Amino acid sequence: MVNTILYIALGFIIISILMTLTRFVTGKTSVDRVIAFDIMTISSIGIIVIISHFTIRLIYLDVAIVYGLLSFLGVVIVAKFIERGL
Amino acid sequence: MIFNLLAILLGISTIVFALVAIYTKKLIFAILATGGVSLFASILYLLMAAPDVALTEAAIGSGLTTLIFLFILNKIKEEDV
Amino acid sequence: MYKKLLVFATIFILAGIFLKLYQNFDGSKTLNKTASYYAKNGASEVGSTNIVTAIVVTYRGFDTLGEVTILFVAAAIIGFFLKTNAKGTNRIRNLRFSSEIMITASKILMPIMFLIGAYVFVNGHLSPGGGFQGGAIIASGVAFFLLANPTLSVNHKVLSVLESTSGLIFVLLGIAGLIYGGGFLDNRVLPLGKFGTLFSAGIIPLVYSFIGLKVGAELSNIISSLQQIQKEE
Amino acid sequence: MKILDITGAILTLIGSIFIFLGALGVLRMPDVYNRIQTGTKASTLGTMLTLTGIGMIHPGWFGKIAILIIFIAITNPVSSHVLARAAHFINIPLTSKTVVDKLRESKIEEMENALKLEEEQKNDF
Repeated sequence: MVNTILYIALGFIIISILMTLTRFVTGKTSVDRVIAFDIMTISSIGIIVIISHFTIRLIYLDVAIVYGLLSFLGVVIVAKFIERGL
Repeated sequence: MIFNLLAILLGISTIVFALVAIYTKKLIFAILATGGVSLFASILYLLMAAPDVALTEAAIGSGLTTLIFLFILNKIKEEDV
Repeated sequence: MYKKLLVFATIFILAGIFLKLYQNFDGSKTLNKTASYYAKNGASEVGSTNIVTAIVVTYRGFDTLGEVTILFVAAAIIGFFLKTNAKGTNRIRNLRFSSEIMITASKILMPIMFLIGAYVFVNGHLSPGGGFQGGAIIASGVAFFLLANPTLSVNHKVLSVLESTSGLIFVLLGIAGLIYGGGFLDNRVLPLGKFGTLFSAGIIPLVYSFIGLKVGAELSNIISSLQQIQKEE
Repeated sequence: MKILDITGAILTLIGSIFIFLGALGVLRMPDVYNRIQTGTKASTLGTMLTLTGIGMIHPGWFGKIAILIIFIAITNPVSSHVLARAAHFINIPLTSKTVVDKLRESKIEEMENALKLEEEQKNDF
């Protein structure tokens, strides 16, 4: 019961990652692609947590913590590069 | 079964990112796409039960390499955002 | 047209190869001789929960010394080529300053990043990660602070003193293993302790802490010298 | 125990639906600023709900999950704010249905004030 619901949730997150991937490939302006990348990183944290539920291991959450802390730096530095504030 | 499907989709996404990094005209998108390759490769390593490699890929490949590449790109290129 | 077909064919061939690779993965049955030795005796000999750390720091510790040396040489070469003037960085042109939200967030997030980096390299024998990853996280914190406040700069003398001191202590710990233990970088200088707690596995937490400090100092040196020369010209 | 598990699973499902809606907004919205707003807000809420659901299923993990939720709540709005500011500074056009744009008004005011200040200084000398 619980696992079935979590499989459906995993499917939703995968579909959203594929949709943002389309936006990344066919972005109109430069900010569009950065936004798609940002949402992709946030969704991948959800995937990591659900994987760590299925293979019952607490230490996988360390990877998610490091990811959540460092992945936004890429977005911030690209934004600073675009507005010439680097 | 669903993890096989997840691995296939993530692998295809990784390859799409790598192709974007090769074929795009602007260097800044190539750098972003390299970060994306690291992102999905990190999840794939996690799926194959290698959290050490996944942590290294997340910290160095996705965080620090993007920073250093963009600092250098900002240094060598003044015009054309 | 043919080019696009070729691209799609490449994607599918690579996906097939990857699928084979993924399906052949079998963690439990196909250990070779060396790996089975490590899996069998690593916990009792070294006392580290994370076998990867035991291999990197103790069994193959000399290679780690070489990696740290390579990183040091790279940082030294970058610092040599990007040497800033003694006058400092007075002229700033066309630099758009950060917003208030970003400056406040950098003041909040930089200590958190330092803390997570320290957590990763102190817990290197219990959880994934270690000195190199922790050093990269610390350098990312420094980079974020420099990104939010572009006019500030890092004191290079403090960084170089920190880096050379921790490298020296790393080598001295290795020589202590040569004297008191069974060889270079042997971890039985300190008692092994209780398996799975923080103060266990001999000198592995100490060695990883100094590697983390050294790597963090080197990478933040690289980042600050890359960022400083930007404002100067 | 059983009820907690099922509640956590349903929370996870709701969170994943929010992430899906955020991705849909990124595909469908007419404007860069609308895309930023929809995508980051919805996916932040979705990820936080997903993490809370998994924390309900495994109650022993709640420390690390709380740390993760705090990090996402700090970092994600900052990145979207910086990105929207950069997009406004390089003059990406707004959609035609826009009603109010306070940042542009404040920029125009600043420029007028600077011009006035220059003229006053000229008059002084």
